[in-house]
Amino acid sequence: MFNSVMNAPPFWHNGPAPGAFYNFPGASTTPQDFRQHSQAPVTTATSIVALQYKTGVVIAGDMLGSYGSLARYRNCPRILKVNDNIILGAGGDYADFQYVKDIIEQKIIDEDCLDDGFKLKPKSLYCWLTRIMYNRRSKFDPFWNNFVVGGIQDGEPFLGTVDKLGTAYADKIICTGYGAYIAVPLLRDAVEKNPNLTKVEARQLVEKCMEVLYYRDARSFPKYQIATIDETEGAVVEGPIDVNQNWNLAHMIQ
Amino acid sequence: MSLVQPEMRPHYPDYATAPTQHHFSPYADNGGSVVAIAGDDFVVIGADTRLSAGFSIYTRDQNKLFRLSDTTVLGCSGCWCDTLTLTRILTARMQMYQQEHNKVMTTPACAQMLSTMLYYKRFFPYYISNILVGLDNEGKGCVYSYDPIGHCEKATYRAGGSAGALLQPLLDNQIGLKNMQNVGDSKLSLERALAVLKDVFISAAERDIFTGDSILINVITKDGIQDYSFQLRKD
Amino acid sequence: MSSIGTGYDLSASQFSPDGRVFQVEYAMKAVENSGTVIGLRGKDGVVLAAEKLVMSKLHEPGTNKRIFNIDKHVGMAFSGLIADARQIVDIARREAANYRSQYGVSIPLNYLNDRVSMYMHAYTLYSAVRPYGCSVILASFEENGPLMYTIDPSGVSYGYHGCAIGKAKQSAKTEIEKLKLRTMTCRELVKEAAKIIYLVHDELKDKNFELELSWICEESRGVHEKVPESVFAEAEKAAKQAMEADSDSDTEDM
Amino acid sequence: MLFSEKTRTLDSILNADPVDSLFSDLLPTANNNLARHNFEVAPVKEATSFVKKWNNSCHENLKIKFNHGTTTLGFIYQGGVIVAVDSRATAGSYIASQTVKKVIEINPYLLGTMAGGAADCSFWERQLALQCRLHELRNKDRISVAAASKVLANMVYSYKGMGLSMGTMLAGWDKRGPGLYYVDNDGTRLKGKLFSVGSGSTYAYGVLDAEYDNELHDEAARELGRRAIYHAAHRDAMSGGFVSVYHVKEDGWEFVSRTDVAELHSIYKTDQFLPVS
Amino acid sequence: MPPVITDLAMNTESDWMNAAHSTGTTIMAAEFDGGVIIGADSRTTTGSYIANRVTDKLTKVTSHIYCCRSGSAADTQAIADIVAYHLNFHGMELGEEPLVETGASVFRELCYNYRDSLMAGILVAGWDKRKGGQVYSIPIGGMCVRQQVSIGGSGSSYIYGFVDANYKSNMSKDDCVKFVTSALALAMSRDGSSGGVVRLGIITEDGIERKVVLGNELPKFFED
Amino acid sequence: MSVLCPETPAPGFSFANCKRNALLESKGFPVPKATKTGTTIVGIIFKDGVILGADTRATEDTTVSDKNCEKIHYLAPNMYCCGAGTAADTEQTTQMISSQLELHRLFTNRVARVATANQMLKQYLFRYQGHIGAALVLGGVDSTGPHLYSIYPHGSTDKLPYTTMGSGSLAAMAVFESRWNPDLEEEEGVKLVRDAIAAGIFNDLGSGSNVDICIIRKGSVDYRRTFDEANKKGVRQSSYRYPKGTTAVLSSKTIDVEVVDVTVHPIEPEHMDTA
Repeated sequence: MFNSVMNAPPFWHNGPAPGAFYNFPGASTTPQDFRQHSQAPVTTATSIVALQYKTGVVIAGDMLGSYGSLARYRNCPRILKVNDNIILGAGGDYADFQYVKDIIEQKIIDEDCLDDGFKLKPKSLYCWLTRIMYNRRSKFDPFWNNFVVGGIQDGEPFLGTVDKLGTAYADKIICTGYGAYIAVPLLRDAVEKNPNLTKVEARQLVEKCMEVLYYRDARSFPKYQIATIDETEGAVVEGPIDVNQNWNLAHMIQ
Repeated sequence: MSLVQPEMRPHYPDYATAPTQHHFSPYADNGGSVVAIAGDDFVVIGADTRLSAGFSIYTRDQNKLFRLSDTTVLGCSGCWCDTLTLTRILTARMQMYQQEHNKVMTTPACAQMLSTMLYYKRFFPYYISNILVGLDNEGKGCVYSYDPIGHCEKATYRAGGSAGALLQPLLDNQIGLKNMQNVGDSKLSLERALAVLKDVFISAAERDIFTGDSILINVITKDGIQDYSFQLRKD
Repeated sequence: MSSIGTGYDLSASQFSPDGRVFQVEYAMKAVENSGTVIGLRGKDGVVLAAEKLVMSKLHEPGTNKRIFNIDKHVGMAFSGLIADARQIVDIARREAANYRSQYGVSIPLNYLNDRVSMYMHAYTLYSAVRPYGCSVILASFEENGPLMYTIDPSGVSYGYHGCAIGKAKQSAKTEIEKLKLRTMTCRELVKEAAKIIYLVHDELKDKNFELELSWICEESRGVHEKVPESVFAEAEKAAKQAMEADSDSDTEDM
Repeated sequence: MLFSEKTRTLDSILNADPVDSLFSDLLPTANNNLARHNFEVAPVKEATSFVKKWNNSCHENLKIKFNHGTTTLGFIYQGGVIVAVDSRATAGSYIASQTVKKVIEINPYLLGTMAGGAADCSFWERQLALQCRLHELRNKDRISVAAASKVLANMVYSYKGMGLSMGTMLAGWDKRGPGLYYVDNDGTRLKGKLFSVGSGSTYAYGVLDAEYDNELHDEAARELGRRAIYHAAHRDAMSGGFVSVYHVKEDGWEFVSRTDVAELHSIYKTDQFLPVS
Repeated sequence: MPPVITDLAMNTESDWMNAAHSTGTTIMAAEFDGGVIIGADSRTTTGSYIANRVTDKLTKVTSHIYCCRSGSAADTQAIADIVAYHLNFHGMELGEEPLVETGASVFRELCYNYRDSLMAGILVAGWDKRKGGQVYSIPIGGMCVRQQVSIGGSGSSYIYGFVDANYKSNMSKDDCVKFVTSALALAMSRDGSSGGVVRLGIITEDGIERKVVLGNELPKFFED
Repeated sequence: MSVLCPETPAPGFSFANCKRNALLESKGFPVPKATKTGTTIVGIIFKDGVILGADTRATEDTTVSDKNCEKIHYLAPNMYCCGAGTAADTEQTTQMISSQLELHRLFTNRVARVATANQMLKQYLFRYQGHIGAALVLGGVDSTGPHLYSIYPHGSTDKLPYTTMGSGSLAAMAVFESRWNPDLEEEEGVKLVRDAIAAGIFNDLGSGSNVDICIIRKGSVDYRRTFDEANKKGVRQSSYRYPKGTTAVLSSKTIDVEVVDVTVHPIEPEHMDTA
């Protein structure tokens, strides 16, 4: 008898327990398990350098997976050929990149299975990426990456990027990480002087950027991949290529 | 007491014993300013095309004016990822409205919808300064400005975004003719509005580091929307 | 077929006194009403060929494909009810996609074959459902060489070097047995397959048909794809010539 | 369970499909009696204080500033109900606007005022207008001021503690005569004859308490309301712009005047605070 | 305990704006038959931006005593300047070259007494008449210990194994140079905060001989 | 404190308010933070000396406060120093060291060495543990040849043939790393420095306006203020002059002045003291 009284529902039975989360009648998504999972990057990849030239796009990125300051994994390709008209580069958390890469590859397989002649275009992948990045950002469980999508869209070169918040934009020059501070000034200066670069000129410019980045970015590595895509030669991913280094400066310190 | 309190110590990432905590922030401020001026039978809206993050420039020609219909344009600045999402949902809602009611949403209706849509995110707001402009049902120019959670206000002129606080007083004086005697109340002409719009952006580019490169201007009249572009300083 | 009409053939869950499950046999009958499909497994790959009967001249060419991609390295051809077969195609694709997402590698064909067989077999045990009215040929080409399986509506599957299902499966099989499949390359097999389809095609009953050819071999780098235009035209020409030579001299053995 | 079925659910957890979250914003809210809203809440532990964190985040330009309205008053007297408001909205220290309409015309017999969060007030009072209209349609009779204020209080109460900021007065005329209620975001609901709400309310109370008398004639009562808001606008930095005065009588409310504070300043300055009546 | 940084608004790349100028560093000193070899990489960083890719971390204290600096660039430069001043003065008082041990203890004196406001890990190495080639390690915290071979800086954690496996006492000069160069090259390829060129110093009775091994001429190891 | 001779405050920093400020901060008063100003400053060594470069934009957080400020400070006839970081700190620090160098010159009767200035600056900054937010590029030519130092707020210095500092330093360093080589001619050197500063101006939001350059050769200096006006203000279309009578006259009062007497005394122009 005694405990039955105790078991009577307390007067304030559906109110919030002290400190507990108040479930709102209106709110549709009462988040049940929101373990504090706004995650942090562990194994990270550094800058991506991308440039649009007259007839196509070139994307470059080194092959390093840094584990904090430890150059732990020195053979991590992060530029892939999605299909004949899209190349994709990624920086940031390598685990997130692999997860998204698998989803994209399965998308391509599904598309090939349909075999209906339609091929995924750069802008569609760019838009799809923006949406999934924004959705994960809104769940406070972001993919901690910058993606750079390059390709040929209806005969025109396309270059766009998405970051971990879902901030997306397209431009002729796109570099992420330290590239935004070091490579972009060089590329903008070059493009200003010669707006329609040839493929060879574009490649040389990007290779010079990879050299300067190796000098100044403490999380870079002197081996990188370079991908180019244009109508004539399609999508080609080359690598690993070595940075040509010049250290004569060391002798000039009295 | 040693001059250097512990927490004031300089930060050496390589020798940090405690793990660095990455606090994920869903927001970013990508800068940009929007100015809109309405006349009797026209409305002009201009936005700069610089998309920035921190101290670096993402791109110098990003269009921040979204054409929702032939008589309505929305100018956004602030967090660019929110802007992309909000404008995508807005266009979808406009399309649903058109398919459901077989008529294009009018500017006032669009303004009210935007207000409620922003308010639905009251507890996880879109960090955007919106300015919606268009011709209302009688063809008169109108400007609606919003705070991040949807407080909507109709006006004849408005400046918003990073240089908003810089430009609003200038517009108050030049368009609102505030604090001025015997200036008469001549009708605001399209040429005057365009001239003032360009000039205020020149001043904004001088003093606000997030505004520059160039501006895109949409002029909305009953015969449709014209685009103009105007270069600003690039530093 | 002694117990026809005595009520034992109404559900797949019932045996007839002489130990037969009529629903399954009827299903196999249904398979034989549709166009012939053959699979030839050679030294360096597998060729699938389908005789797609065109029911009316009004049909757009190329509709209702009979050969599908399941994954990059797996192709499937079927004969029988098209709608049933599409369901099997979808199941096979999902199995392949799940396997890749779980185990990171492409699905081995024997594993896929077991999964699909079990699935089709499940529909022959209960009265509430009817068996699938189609037989499917699965083909793939992996490190350990080409593989081919055929699954009947009963859920029974066999590995084959050469197989045929559908309308003229018997005459097709006799033709296939003549070929020395183990030593022939896909290039040769494509022509042979086309010849057999043209040969077994019954001009009188089914006026018009479309030949559908696909292969998966070294030349296609292990990817199941429609036979390239040039190879297709060459095979069809050879088949047609064989038909004329055959009808003029009438002496060659059938 | 077939292999594929099990893993299928695993994939759906991924929820990488962008479409469904897009739809959750799209579906117009089903409007049954208590408005169902799907507010999107930030999926973090302390969701309730999430917005507060961004109101005063340490980064100046990343601070999310909402417009706040500031001085409103209402009082009942023999001639009905006087409602007077200012028109300034501030976002942090920046004057976002000087021309905000802070009296929300719910229906010809009912007025609501806005103080605190501008967006909060205008949204919820628009919802209230909707409920009042439904009430009229259902009961073939205008809603009483008491009932309207109760509806607003209940609506706001379900979001208690989530950071809404709203101090509103409902003034109107119904069968019981003139009605004036104060409702705020904590769910407080008070019936009264005289209220002033907002950061400038103390200044307004000063003037009101000195001059209020139930027997004031209409003109004097209107002048008192205008004068009280003028003084609040003069002294309180967060108030200013225009003084708008409404007068609710038996046959509904009537818009009296909208005068610039600067103008009032030049008028009142000359006559050195002559007694109002 | 250095503060936990909250990069609320700034993304990780702009750490170079608020991180202090630090020598991430791999430094090393080893005794050999006849003297000591000292070596260091040449990278100083602010955050993960390389402020100077050709730094000289081998700092002269006296003609026969050098120190290898790691940790805060400002702290180690200041300490080295002060110690150099003291020892030169002391040398004049003694009328002969100061002992390596004395140099080490002056370093320890500074590093210990200001331990809560300094971030400096220093190797002191040199040659003197009494004990020949000596190496002293003075890590953060200000202790001091003599070792035959000693490594320091953020890159050192990757080459403890290599050093333990390959160091032999009384190695020839050339073997010891090869050993130190290989150790530093291994650390530089694994530690993001070390890199650039290898700077060496061979200190014997006749003073110091300096050498530089350029970045692209470093010994190559397994790179995958 | 007697009124007659007010106590002259002790020179240098006063820490009187430190305790009070700490107390206020603990009570939640927002601390006025010293604004982190952006900047691009660079220096290179060329064949016969040093070339320093700087932009001319001073910012208060995200608003431009000075569109043409001087960031290249005079230290000595043979030595100049560019400053980035907190403007007040760079200004005061360079002026203090400049006067110290002058005293040093009088004391030793020798042209000051760049290494001396470097040592003075580094020890001064180290003493204040980085609270003096001055990041400097020090360049000069002395008896031992051209020298270039970069000095960090915490007191560490690098000696390099080319260096950059400030929020635009990465953009400028990219230009140097891709085009610098030893023994540049003066003309090439000036162009390289101009391009490096321009990279900072156009890519970094903290830097802007014009390029200042200072060429220091053995025995001669060429300080070109506004060497390149990289950005011009847009030309406004309409004029914003207000016609007479625009501003309201709230009240007016006239006070009439009676003239008492008139005396005139001429002043000859002083000629320059060129002694």
